[in-house]
Amino acid sequence: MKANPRDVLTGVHYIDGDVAAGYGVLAAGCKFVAGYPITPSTEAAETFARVAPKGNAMFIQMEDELASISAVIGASFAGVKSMTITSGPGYTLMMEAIGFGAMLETPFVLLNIQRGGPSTGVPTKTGQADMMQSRWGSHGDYEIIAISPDSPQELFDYTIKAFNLAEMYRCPVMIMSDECVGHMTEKVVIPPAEEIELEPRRLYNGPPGEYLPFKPDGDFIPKMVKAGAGYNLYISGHVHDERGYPVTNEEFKSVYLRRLVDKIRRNKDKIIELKEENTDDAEVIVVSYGISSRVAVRGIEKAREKGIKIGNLRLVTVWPFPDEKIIDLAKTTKAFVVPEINYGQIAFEVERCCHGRANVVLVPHSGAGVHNPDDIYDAIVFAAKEKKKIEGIVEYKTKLEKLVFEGGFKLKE
Amino acid sequence: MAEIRFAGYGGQGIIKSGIIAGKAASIYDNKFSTMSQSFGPEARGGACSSQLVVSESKVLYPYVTKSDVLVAMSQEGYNKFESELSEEGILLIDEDLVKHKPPRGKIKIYSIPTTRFAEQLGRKIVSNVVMLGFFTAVTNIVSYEAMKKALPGSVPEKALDLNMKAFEKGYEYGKQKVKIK
Amino acid sequence: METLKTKKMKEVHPMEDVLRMNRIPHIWCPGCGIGLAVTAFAAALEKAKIDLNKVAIVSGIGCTGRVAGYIKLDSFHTTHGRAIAFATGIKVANPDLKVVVFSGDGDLISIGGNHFIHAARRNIDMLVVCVNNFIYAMTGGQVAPTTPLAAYATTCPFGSVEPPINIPYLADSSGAVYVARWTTLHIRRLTNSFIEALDKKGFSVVEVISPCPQYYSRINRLGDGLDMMKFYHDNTEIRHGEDTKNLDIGFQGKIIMGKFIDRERPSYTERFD
Amino acid sequence: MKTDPKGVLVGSHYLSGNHACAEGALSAGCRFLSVYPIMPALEVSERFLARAKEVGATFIQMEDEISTLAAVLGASWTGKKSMTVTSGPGLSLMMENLGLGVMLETPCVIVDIQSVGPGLGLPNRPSQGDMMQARWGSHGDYEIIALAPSSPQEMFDFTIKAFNLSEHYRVPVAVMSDEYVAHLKEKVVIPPANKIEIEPRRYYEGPKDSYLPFKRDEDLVPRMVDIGEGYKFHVTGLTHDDRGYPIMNEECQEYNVHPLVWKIRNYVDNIIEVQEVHVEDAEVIIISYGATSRAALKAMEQARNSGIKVGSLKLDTVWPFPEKRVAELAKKVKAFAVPEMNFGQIVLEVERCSYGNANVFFVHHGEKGVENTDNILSAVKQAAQQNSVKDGIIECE
Amino acid sequence: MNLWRKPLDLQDIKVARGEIHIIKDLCKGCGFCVEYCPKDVLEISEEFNTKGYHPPYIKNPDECVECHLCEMLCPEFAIYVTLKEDNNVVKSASEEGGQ
Amino acid sequence: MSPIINAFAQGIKKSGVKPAEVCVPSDIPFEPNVVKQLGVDYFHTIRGRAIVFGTGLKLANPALKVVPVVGDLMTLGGNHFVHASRRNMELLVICVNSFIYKKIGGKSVPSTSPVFSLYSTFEEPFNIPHLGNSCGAIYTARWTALHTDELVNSIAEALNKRGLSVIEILAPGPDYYTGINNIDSNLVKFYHKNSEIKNNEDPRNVGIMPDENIVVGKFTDKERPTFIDVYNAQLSKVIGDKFTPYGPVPTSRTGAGLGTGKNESGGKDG
Repeated sequence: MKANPRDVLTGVHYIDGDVAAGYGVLAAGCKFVAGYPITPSTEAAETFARVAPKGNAMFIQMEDELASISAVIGASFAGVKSMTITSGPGYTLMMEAIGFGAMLETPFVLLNIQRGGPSTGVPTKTGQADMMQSRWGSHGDYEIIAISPDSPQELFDYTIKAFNLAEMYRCPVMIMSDECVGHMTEKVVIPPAEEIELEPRRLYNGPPGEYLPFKPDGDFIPKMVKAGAGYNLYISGHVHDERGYPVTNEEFKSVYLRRLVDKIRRNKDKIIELKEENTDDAEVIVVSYGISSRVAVRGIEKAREKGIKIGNLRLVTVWPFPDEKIIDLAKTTKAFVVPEINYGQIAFEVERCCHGRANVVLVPHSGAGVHNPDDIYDAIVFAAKEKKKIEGIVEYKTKLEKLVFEGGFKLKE
Repeated sequence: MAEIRFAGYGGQGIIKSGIIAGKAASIYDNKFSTMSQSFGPEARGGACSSQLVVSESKVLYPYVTKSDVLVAMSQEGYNKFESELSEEGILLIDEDLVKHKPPRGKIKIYSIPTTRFAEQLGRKIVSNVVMLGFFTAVTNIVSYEAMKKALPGSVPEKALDLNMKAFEKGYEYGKQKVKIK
Repeated sequence: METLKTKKMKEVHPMEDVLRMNRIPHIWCPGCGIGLAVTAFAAALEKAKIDLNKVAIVSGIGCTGRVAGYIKLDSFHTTHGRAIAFATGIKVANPDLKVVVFSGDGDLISIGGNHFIHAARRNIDMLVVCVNNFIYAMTGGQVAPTTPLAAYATTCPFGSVEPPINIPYLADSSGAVYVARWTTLHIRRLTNSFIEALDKKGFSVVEVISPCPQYYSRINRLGDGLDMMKFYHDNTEIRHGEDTKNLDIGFQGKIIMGKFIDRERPSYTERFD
Repeated sequence: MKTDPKGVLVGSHYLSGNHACAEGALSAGCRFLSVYPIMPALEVSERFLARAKEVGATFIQMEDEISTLAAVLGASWTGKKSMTVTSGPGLSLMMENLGLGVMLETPCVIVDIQSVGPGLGLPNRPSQGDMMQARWGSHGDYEIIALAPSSPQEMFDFTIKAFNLSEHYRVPVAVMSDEYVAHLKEKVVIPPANKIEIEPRRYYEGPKDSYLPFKRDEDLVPRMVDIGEGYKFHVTGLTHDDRGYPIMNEECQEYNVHPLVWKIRNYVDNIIEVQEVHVEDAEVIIISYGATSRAALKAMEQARNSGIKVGSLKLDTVWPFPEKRVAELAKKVKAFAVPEMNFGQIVLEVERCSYGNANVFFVHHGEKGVENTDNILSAVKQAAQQNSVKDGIIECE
Repeated sequence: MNLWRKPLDLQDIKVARGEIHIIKDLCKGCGFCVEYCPKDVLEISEEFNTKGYHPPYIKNPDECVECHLCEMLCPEFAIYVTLKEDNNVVKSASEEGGQ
Repeated sequence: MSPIINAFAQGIKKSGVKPAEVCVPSDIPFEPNVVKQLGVDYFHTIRGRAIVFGTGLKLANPALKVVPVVGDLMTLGGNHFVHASRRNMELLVICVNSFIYKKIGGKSVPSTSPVFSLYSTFEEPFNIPHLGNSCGAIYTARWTALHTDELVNSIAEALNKRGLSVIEILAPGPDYYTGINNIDSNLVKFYHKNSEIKNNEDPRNVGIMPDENIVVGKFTDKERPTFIDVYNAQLSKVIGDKFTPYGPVPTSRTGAGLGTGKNESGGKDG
């Protein structure tokens, strides 16, 4: 299905990532956004609020994030594409409902413009420390999809892709961007509507009497209907059977809950998108995502100039994690360097998938800023030189850490 | 490639300056540009800066490492970012608000009373556009025509005339300054 | 302790006993009224004859959420909307303390609305100061539950479509024992209200109507802080004891101020025993 | 320091896990409980409430779980040891204030009686689906401590331990129990107060005007004071310096957050406790925690009887994860079998820490319930026969 | 500390005179003090402070009656008033530095 | 079937609303067969979020009749109730209130289970009609589960109101875990016996007090534009002719339609 020309602001814009995401939401055919103001994601919500009437869409600012996400799940069941926009603390408040959304197999999109944490942290500055949270933040077992764009153009493109994935796999899709990308202004080219491919809601067409809301099709994914269309839906957040009726029997738990994780795990290959560069014969591979992948470019270029065989693996899709890819690369490379704006989250996943075959060097950053590219370069040099296998993650000591903790430094407001 | 830093405090339109110059370079001069911003929680009065990287090819690394131009509209901004300015760089300051040290290396300093000019034009809020005009005249990184095209749509429509005037004022002043130098 | 004389020689502000002067200038914009609410509160603390060591102040998030950081008491800057819940814990765990919650309309009434009504119902002994500037200012001017109908904000670019909440009415119907409203212009009356409320046992609410020149006034073209103060001068009316249901505030409409509720109800800790 | 005898119900009792937990809390000197009722954690608060008056403890039932944890943090700053109990959905709601607790470095205990999730799941069935959430559920970088009791006695002991750890490291500590243990009744021996060692709050003792709420000791843990003592301190959830004043730059972020992580990572050896049985000669080790470890021990016994050399590693402390020990054992054994009541959480950690030296078998309890050892046994058998190390986790049911 | 406004001592016929102190660099130029001074003592100055605002200056120093309204209406804690030492108003005990 | 469900079914019938267009988000478990008999779409949501879930349903498809049935309105979801009332979101909130209180009408309440008491017994419960009224609800009523006829009429009446209506049903028993059929009949009888009907009473006077009888009745019945009304009016005013009003168009074959009906995403539905 093509996008509706009414919703697409075709042309060349010079806008920041938040605004680009706002335009992307409309272009993706989303008709309902509920949000609550939180720095640094508000501009995306504001943008959508401004353009919503154009697409006959509704923006509502709810009383809190708990309300926003529940309204989004409700709207999705009413049959429209819906999303919410937030940042760290708001994201945390949504955790209960994200699990609920996963349980109900609700297609919806969540844009998280990450900031420095924990708690209130640094609202106006960047972070990438919600990555594990996006996967594990709600109670119980579930799987979600998470994408990490690195430029305003990608925020536009991947917002659309996120909606498509959500509809395809009937699950919450997170766009895990960060403040740097959200507040970075660049040229964004919005193509004409006929060049934007959208995934329509997969609706059930049969008679009401036979409809089973959680009976999967061949690819593990059940079809949906719209609320109020006469299907006499029974949808429960409890563990349920194909009819949606709650079950208390443990047998059903392993059958029906299992599908929630399997529908993602078994479709991994179709979902995962990676960007690879020179990884085939690399000594060292930099694994990065979001803004860190742009910062890493400097370090990589410098290392290449010095003759290090360096590969670059950018995780566009962070969850589900590309286990097999890392396992394969670990067999041929010496080490992975993982720069991320946290004290190790995705690095643990890389370490897990290395199976001791390659070293893992983490270049951490506390947040509120991006890496010094020299740190990444130094880490690459270290990784290339190191001959023995090191158990555990090597945490590279950054210039920032040395500055702050080693001698005479005074904090200035 | 040129790396430009605008620094001042919230409320001066520091980020707006970056956007207008970036838009001019990217859309009307057909170069590539990336603008990123850094600000505190305060809407007004907090330290605030924007970074603009203008390049002939796609901007991969989006931040300023050694700035070619530093536009300082506050003392705090000057103090913080002066050391980042390259030895051959250009420093632009609001002369009423910033007192500078003797220049390092081959740094060229151009000063202009933007806030005063803006107040004379009627609204203090256009001081950033005065500075943009000055910036255009002095640095030649972004063309005059592109800047003029970038202004409409970037400032409120009602205030476009005022902004155009402010831009011209800064531009003229800049041209004179360059001549004198 | 420093004597008055040495203080005078250093030329320091007389409120330095209750303010963290080393943190000032504060982050609020020129013409913002939150500073005035703090001034009035600081004045009240000095006059109220209470042991300042036994007062804790809790704020949430937002512009007003920064207040706790500037007042020299045991002070807590907590998560968004949870100031009252945090304060409830303090009060219930140690009933000897006086607890003040100082936060904004978005924080207390929107995301924290549930804690607000429940603390009022339980009649937890605390003073809640709600600075109402009709908008979310810290995040850049989004619609708040107090934004008047048809007023503009960034997330309602075509004018607000939600009727605003009447904070005194909500407090009253939830069970607060002391409810008053003043604007930042009526600074001495506000101070007196603070003193009275600090003395009151039970859930007390003081709403402070405050200008937001940077966002609310700018988006709605209402001038600067001074224009708003002039507006308060011309469009306010004091009606003590007015029925709280008549206290709605329309867009640039008349603001009724005064002390509306002053009653007695057993507080939570009293009932618990 | 010895505990206050007032809260200690000395003697042998026949208690459910939940009741043992309440007794543990009271014995540890917990004097403030804030809850919102949720299955299957109710009995903890009921027991606590029933005993509150005689012990002199305070209890409040809040309007939701968001506020319960906020109230606990507030109460903790008054000097009272405080805790809350909840289950999955409640824990999800607490996540934001868990972050605040980490940022304010507030000692408190959160007891999570896990039931099946996500969403509403099955409120009255056991699960271990919140294990990763406990570690990663709030935004931003932080480390917490999580313990997993497997019996009512351990519910009692670990609750006390949780309070001690939380006071020592000034961090929220989670007791990750589950519905099975919570409702399991067994003998619980409560020793006299002079046998119960508790960690006193680490108070600041210097002059009042030079108190800095986040000035760190050598071990990176700052000292506390109580509200109302005249220190007039400020603390904030924003990134802050030693004074507790917010500073918004990356240097301060590093200064603030780095120790939050490293005050735990540096002391993992002091924090982590595991119980090992027959690991010396084992070919296969079952790694388990909480209720599952009961079945694991049984399965180990059965396997030994049929001649397979099986050992057991029970994780008393799940977070921080005993990386080093697992890595050491991985070099010695053929495989690990990890039974969990979820679809694979801690097993990922085991995979990470085996560094390709041992196979990792994941055992899902499946439909047969936690008591059943068949699945574990068959996994162990399979593991014992597998001679080469395979990539990735091997799942078996 | 007790510097707030007090009822004038009845025996004292002299009107209190105040001395205004302006902490210029804290000022953000909102103009509240100038607008609401009942005696028109203050005026906005032409000079910039370090933040680029125009702070007030004392135009009519002798007019100040120590009403403290500018102090109360300053959102920035940038202005305060003290009682002028050289008049005959009896000082209250608390002002001697006691609590 | 419980008296509440019965009254709900009859209320829908009496109101003339098509059951297929009724959506019931709820935090109380309904039996599947109950839902089947009612013929509505039922969503068992997480605790406290039924109203906001309903807000999403309603805004995404304004043609729906959304009836959140809430086990306990005021604890987790209190804030959502306040704000939905303020917005006048077009929802009928049926609040099955199972508060536990020591005394009613001066008499001790028989057998109250201490478990699941949603308020501590020494705390005063909310006066829900008053709170609703003060926040802007257009219809408030309170009945015990045994005021069957009155309840049916109230539900039928409120289903045809435009705006936020709230009907409080005093029925000890149901909450998040036990289901709507599970009410304690002795206790309801006790409540019924100790209640008095005072229609149109000022909601401020209907608080449930230990020493007084429970006041039941219809307290508020007024008109106010709904959220969508105000939205359409305001946007038409500002944007002018270019604005397409948001809201229902004539319903399609299968029931409620959405928006303008054309170009809507995934519009394969019948």
